[in-house]
Amino acid sequence: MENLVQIALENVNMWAIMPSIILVCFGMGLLLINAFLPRGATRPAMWISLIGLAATAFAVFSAWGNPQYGFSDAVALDNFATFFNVTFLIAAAMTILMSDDYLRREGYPIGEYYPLILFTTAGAMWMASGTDMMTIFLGLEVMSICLYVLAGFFRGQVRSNEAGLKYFLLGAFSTGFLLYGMALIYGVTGSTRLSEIGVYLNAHSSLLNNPMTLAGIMLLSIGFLFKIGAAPFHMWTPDVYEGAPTPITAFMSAGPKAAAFAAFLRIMEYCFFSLKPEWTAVLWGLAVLTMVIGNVIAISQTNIKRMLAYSSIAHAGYALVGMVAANEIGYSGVLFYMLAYTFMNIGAFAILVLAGKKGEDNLTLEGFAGFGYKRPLLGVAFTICLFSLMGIPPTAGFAGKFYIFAGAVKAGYIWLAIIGVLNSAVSLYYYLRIMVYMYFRDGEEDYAWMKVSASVVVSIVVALIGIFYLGIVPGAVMDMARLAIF
Amino acid sequence: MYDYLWLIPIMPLIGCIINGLLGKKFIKNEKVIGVIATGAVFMSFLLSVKYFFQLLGDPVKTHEQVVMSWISVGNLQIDWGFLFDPLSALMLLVVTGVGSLIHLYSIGYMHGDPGYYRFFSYMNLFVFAMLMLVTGNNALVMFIGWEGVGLCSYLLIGFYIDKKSAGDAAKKAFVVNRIGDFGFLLGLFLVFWTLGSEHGVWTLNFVELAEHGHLLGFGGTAVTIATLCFFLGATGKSAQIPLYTWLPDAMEGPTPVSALIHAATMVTAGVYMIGRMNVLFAMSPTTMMTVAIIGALTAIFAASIGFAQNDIKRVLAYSTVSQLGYMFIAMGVGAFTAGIFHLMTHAFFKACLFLCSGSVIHAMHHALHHAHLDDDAQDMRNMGGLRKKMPITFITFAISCVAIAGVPGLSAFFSKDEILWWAFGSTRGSWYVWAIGAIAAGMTAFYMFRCLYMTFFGKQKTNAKAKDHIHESPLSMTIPLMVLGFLALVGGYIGIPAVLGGANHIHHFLEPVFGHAQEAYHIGIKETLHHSHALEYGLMAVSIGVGFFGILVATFMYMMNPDLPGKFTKAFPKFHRAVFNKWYVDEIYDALVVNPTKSFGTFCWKGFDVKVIDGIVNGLAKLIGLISAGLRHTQTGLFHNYALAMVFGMVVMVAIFVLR
Amino acid sequence: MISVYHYMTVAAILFTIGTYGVLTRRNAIVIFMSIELMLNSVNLTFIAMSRHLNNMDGQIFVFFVMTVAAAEAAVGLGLMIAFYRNRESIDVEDINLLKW
Amino acid sequence: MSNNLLSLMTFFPLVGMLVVLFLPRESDRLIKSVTLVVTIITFFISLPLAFDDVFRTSAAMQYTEFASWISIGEYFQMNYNVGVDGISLWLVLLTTFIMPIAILSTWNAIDKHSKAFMALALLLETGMLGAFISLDLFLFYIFWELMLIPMYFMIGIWGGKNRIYASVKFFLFTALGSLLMLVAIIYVYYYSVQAGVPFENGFSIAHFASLDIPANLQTWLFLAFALSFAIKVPMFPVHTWLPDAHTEAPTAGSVILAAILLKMGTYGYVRFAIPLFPEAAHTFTPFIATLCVIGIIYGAVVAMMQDDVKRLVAYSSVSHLGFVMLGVFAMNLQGLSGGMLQMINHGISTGALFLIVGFLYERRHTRLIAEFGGIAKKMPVFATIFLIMTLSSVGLPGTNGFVGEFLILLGAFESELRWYAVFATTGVILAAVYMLWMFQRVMVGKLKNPANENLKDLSAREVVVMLPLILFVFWIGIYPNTFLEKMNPSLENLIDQVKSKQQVAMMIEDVEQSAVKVAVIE
Repeated sequence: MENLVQIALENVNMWAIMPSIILVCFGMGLLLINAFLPRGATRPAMWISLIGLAATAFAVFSAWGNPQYGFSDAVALDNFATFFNVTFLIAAAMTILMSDDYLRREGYPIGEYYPLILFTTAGAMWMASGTDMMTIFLGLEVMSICLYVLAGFFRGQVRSNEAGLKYFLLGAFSTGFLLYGMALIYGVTGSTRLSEIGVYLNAHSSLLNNPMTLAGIMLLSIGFLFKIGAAPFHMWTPDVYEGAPTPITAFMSAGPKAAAFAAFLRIMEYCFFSLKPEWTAVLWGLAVLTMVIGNVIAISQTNIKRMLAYSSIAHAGYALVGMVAANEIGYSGVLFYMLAYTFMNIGAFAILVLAGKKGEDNLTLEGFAGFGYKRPLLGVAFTICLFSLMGIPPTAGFAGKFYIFAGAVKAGYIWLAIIGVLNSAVSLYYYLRIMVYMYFRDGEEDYAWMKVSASVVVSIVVALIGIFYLGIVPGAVMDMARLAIF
Repeated sequence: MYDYLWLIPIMPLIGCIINGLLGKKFIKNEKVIGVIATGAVFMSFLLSVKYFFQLLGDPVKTHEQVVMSWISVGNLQIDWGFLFDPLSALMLLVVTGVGSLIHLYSIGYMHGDPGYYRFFSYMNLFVFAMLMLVTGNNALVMFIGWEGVGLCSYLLIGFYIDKKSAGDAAKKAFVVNRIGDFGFLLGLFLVFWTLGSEHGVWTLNFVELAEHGHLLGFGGTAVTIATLCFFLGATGKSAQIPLYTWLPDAMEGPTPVSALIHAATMVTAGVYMIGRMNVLFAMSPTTMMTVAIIGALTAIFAASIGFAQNDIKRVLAYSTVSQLGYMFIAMGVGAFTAGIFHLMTHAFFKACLFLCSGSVIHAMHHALHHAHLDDDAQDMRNMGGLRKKMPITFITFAISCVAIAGVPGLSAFFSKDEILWWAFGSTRGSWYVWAIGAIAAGMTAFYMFRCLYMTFFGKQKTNAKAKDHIHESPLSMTIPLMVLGFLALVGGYIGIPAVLGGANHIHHFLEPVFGHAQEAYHIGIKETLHHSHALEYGLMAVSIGVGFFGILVATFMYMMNPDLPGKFTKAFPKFHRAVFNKWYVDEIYDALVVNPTKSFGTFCWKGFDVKVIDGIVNGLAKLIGLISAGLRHTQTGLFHNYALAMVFGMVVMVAIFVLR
Repeated sequence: MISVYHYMTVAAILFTIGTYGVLTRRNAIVIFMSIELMLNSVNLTFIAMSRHLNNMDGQIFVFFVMTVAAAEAAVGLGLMIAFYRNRESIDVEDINLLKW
Repeated sequence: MSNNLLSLMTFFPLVGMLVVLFLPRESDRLIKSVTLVVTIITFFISLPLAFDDVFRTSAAMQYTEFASWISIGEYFQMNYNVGVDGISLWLVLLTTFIMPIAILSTWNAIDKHSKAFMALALLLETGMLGAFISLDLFLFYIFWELMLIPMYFMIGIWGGKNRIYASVKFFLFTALGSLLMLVAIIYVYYYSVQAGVPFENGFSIAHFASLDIPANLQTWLFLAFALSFAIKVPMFPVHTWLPDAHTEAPTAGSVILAAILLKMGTYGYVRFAIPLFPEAAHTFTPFIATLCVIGIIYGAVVAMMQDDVKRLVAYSSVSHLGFVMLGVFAMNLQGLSGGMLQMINHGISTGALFLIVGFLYERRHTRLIAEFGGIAKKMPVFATIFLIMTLSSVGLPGTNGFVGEFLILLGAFESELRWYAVFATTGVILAAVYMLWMFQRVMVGKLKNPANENLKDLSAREVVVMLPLILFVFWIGIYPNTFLEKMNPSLENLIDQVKSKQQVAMMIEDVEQSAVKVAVIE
């Protein structure tokens, strides 16, 4: 018995979960501290959470090239996880930076906001480093539950309530599918460890045609596809993105989505590599559907926040293309794309946060008329983010798309690549429309009410640096993405 | 030897640049401008004369001078090169000689015009281009001149920029010429390509073309098509059927322009070009035949229109077209020398006629202007009896009239007669060409005398108020008249045919240019006719007779019975209207070419571009928009729909995956 | 003899019932209960398979699921209360502001 | 210094842009002057290229620079690989030459947001120069797309009434084509890696050109490239963005668009589409030549009926670039060098015509032909310059237009495109019709519109803008060898390369066919 405990403890290896431990500690500490802070004093909480993220960053970076495995291989802090962890940290940090003034403006200066973001990030990290269905599930739920709260954070605003509730109900529903899928796979293979499942399925090829396996794979996928926002499981995305507080929308579209991709990628590659041709075929269809639906519906949107929500669906579609390619380039393309998307999307949302006016009633296209002249620097920043979202060089968006489509072409999915670029062409239209309003039309709004605080500026500058760094000299990061995949 | 040959064309260019750049702001003085311009051309003339006499005594008759390379791409090597041989020497004399006179004339004629400097600048530019045309040693340099004269013609026809009709005429001239140029270019391409790819001679140089042209083979398809293309170019430039319509309209320009460009020089460029490429043309009997027939038809057709025109310049214009037809008859039947000879005599008498008419118009215009009348200064019905008021003009006009009518002893008699003789007797000729030519000669005599009578004889029909203000033109205008009149009188004596005991100098002079081709392809008077002087005399007599008949009819109708033309008109109203309206050719062209092109353009723009292409593009955008607006409503905001979509997606995915 | 397939069948039926409930019920709390039903069918599957395979993992998983379900319930009910305060309704038909 | 000449030239405007961005927004003159100085310095930086005699003899790339840029293991490799040969030489110089002129033309025309305009113009210059000197397809694509953004804003912000439609149309058309090209670029790259080209070479066009891509594959790849370039050229029937863009763009934008951006398309064919996929290019030659001829005639007849001067000139571009494409696809020395020369010619004369229209527009704020008439009297200097440019556009011998058109038509006539050349030659007639008609309606006749009474003739600045263009009109017209002799070695090399590949392919085809015949007989 003692022996067993010792064996168990030897297998624990706390380093494998060190980043999330730090985050959770900071989060819980912050919860306590909040209790003693006067109401409305959120600034210390912001700083503490930023410090927490910085501390986590150390733990994350130290794991690069130095993989840690723990908990009997239920957790693996390998390069793959680390790459995603960096993405989460950046997303969280940018979100926190843009949130403070926003919360005050909207009348919810509540300190619990920051710990929730930290917990979400921790959950995302578990997802990225989970190598057991249990850890992945746990991470997913930690992340999701925090997000439900964050989406409905403005509890006095019915739109925020609605976003939270919708997200919660549908999220829980999708969790049901995910779990059922996991249960079926467990039933077939007798294990929840990803690598064991893969080995087992590979060894017993008769199971590859077992309806239980196949249904399990699909149900499992649905759980992740829901979080990714792939059609037809995307329907919550626009509503929740629109209703949630803008920084949370930004965060949701980058961090948790990347986490879902991370877990999805790992499960598909670790467990179901034997069925690759089959599931890539399904994902092919979903990728096309997702890109088309996202881009096409975005065209008729007049609320920029909602438009970006649809665009985020489309971007999930592009990233799925990388998964369909299912080769090294495609996978590392997904990694790179998620990082690039984090910069450009959160950068764009940061400007929406500023331009939103109290109550977020200035997010329509009309509201942006003449924005480029009234606020030239912010206008340029927004423009750059939008060009990056379009995928125009030399921005991160282009590099990311190139990476992913290169993977698809290499894998022989020429038509998928063509559909992808055609979708890009469609997407140009609605992104351009924002610029048309910003620069080519004169508006009545004078934006005198706009308060630009240093922290938001930092967040925007980080976004721009990221966009150009990943766009002009993406080599280093692309190479990291290459090294990050299994 | 001929080191300064390049100076001949350059002199007028310098004049053009000086007047063009400095004329308005710095020189201003009309006299100085006129002298610069005239002087420039006159210098060229002097140099041409010098070189001409040098050439006369030179055993080598062909001289080339290459200034520098122009276009050099692979096997296409084009130089800025000049060619001086008897043909270009003669043309140089005509162009610079007549050109200087007309410049001199213009000093007086254009007096007081606000665009004085512009006029002389354009005129000099024209002379430059014309000289490039005649001295170029390859087809491309010639083409520079070819298009250059077209441009100057455009500028000068449209010189009175206030007049819309002038602008229209200018544009028409340019565009119609461009149609000809299209042919010229194709001809160039075909010759260059055929000679090059099949015989390895990549050249556009005239000397080399003359030397190697035979490689194309007598009567070959390529050479026939190429020469027909060239001839299309010639019909444009030289106003032959079917592209003659621009020339009568071109009379909108100032009269010296008409004299220089549309009588003496530019319009003869087509004739010159055929002369220059005589080797190629000689190799294609088909083309030669076409040239002769087109020339004959033009000669008679234009003459017929000349019957009913009342505008003095238009009469002369149609006469020019008709005379050019003569020259093409000559070229077509292989009488190259005769063609060039007629070109020269025509330059004298037609320039003289135009300048006389200019003198008349000038006087009329001043008189009418003085009397504040709006009557048409060019309408012969407003003239009459001017011989007393403008004696010098009258005499020179009359001399030229007699000359053009083919009265023996005057210049045109010799040239025209030689053409008719060749038309009948050449190996490439035939009796019907001769017959048409002879009839046209009679018609020419008729309408020219009609013109003479209406203008200078009879009652003075000018409005009484203006009558007394008509004066003879100043000396600067009458001197050129007199010189040209003199030339029209005696110009023919360099080409008195052997049958009349002449030496036919011009024939011998041009021998080096044309002799080779004529010999090689058996072009000449038929063997059977070689010694039948009687026939030659007989034909001569017929043509003289026809000419006199024309004069008599004109005298009868317009001198003796001035009422007769009116009656005649009434008797055949339709016929008269058709002739008066130039056989409705312009209208036919409008209906067949111009309007369809315009409607096609409108269709392409409003129909195809806007409706079809942009319709598809915008329609696609709209379609996507509609799809978007439709799909948007799938997003109902209702939980149940979303959950259902998920379940539906799940069922489909699982079904596909499991049942695949 | 009740084999693992019977358990599986029951679980599948429960899952379907839960799904059906989610799709048809209008009260958010009932929907949430249906979701709980789905989760419990998963639990049943896990337990059955765990027993069948003689493997503990499934049972551990069930504990996780139950814990998470409890947390979800807490958050979910909180959200519903917040929504109810604003709209005085818990009917999902009333969650309809955000659309198109 | 000379080692990095191209980089210096390309990125100097970018540096200038950063400088301009830090100038105060209100000091309009200062901003414009700085921009002008930057473009002039760029021109001088590029000038040594013009005097380098190496281009006379060598077909190889000169001034090459090479640096590894993005290197992702064996996934892919992009290099900063630039150089100039006879093909790109004059286009580079045209760019640096036109830019100061375009900037100078904005002196009074751009009165709002001049800082933004100047910054965009400089960014655009970097994009254009970069695209011309790129020897790596990926690098080329980056610059190619980079050009889009400034032009989009130029049309959209400083454009006319219908500017939004025009700018979005411009962007969508061009981007759509180039996105498909992107897929093709990636595909060629992986094909080359598969075919054994070391991946370190990246997207090097020299290596791509040495591949033997199977014919059916070439077809698709060529189509992707061709579509992208055809939109940019623009060729019939994807030309409709051009009239809109030109009509709405500000003068400087139109000048740059016409003079340089359109050349990207034709240059793309010469540099990429044809050498990379010679057999497909050969297969499609009749098709493309047909489109060229349609474009020539179509552009001309549509231009004829326009009532807006600028739109007319825009359609004339469709016609002119049809000529260029015809010359390029003739694939012999005359045609190709004519095409290249005509690119420069079109840049000069059409650029100048847009400037001229701009002068009119600045004075009268209208471009409708019907509003003018008879203004030659009021503006004699303007009339002269306008006439020269009109004639250059018409292709009058002695001006630049003639040499280019002549070489193109001769080249086409010598190639298998003989009949196309015959039909294309009718474009020469139509050019005279629409240009002269326009000139006549605008400049001559009676001055009827009282609004034109007070028109001022060109100012000294405006004349200075036009003089260099006039100089080149005649220079190229009279001594084109300056330009031809430096492009010919490269073009000859290109033709050899393409022709030999085409011949090999045809021989293989023949052998296969005869093999089939033999098989059938046996």
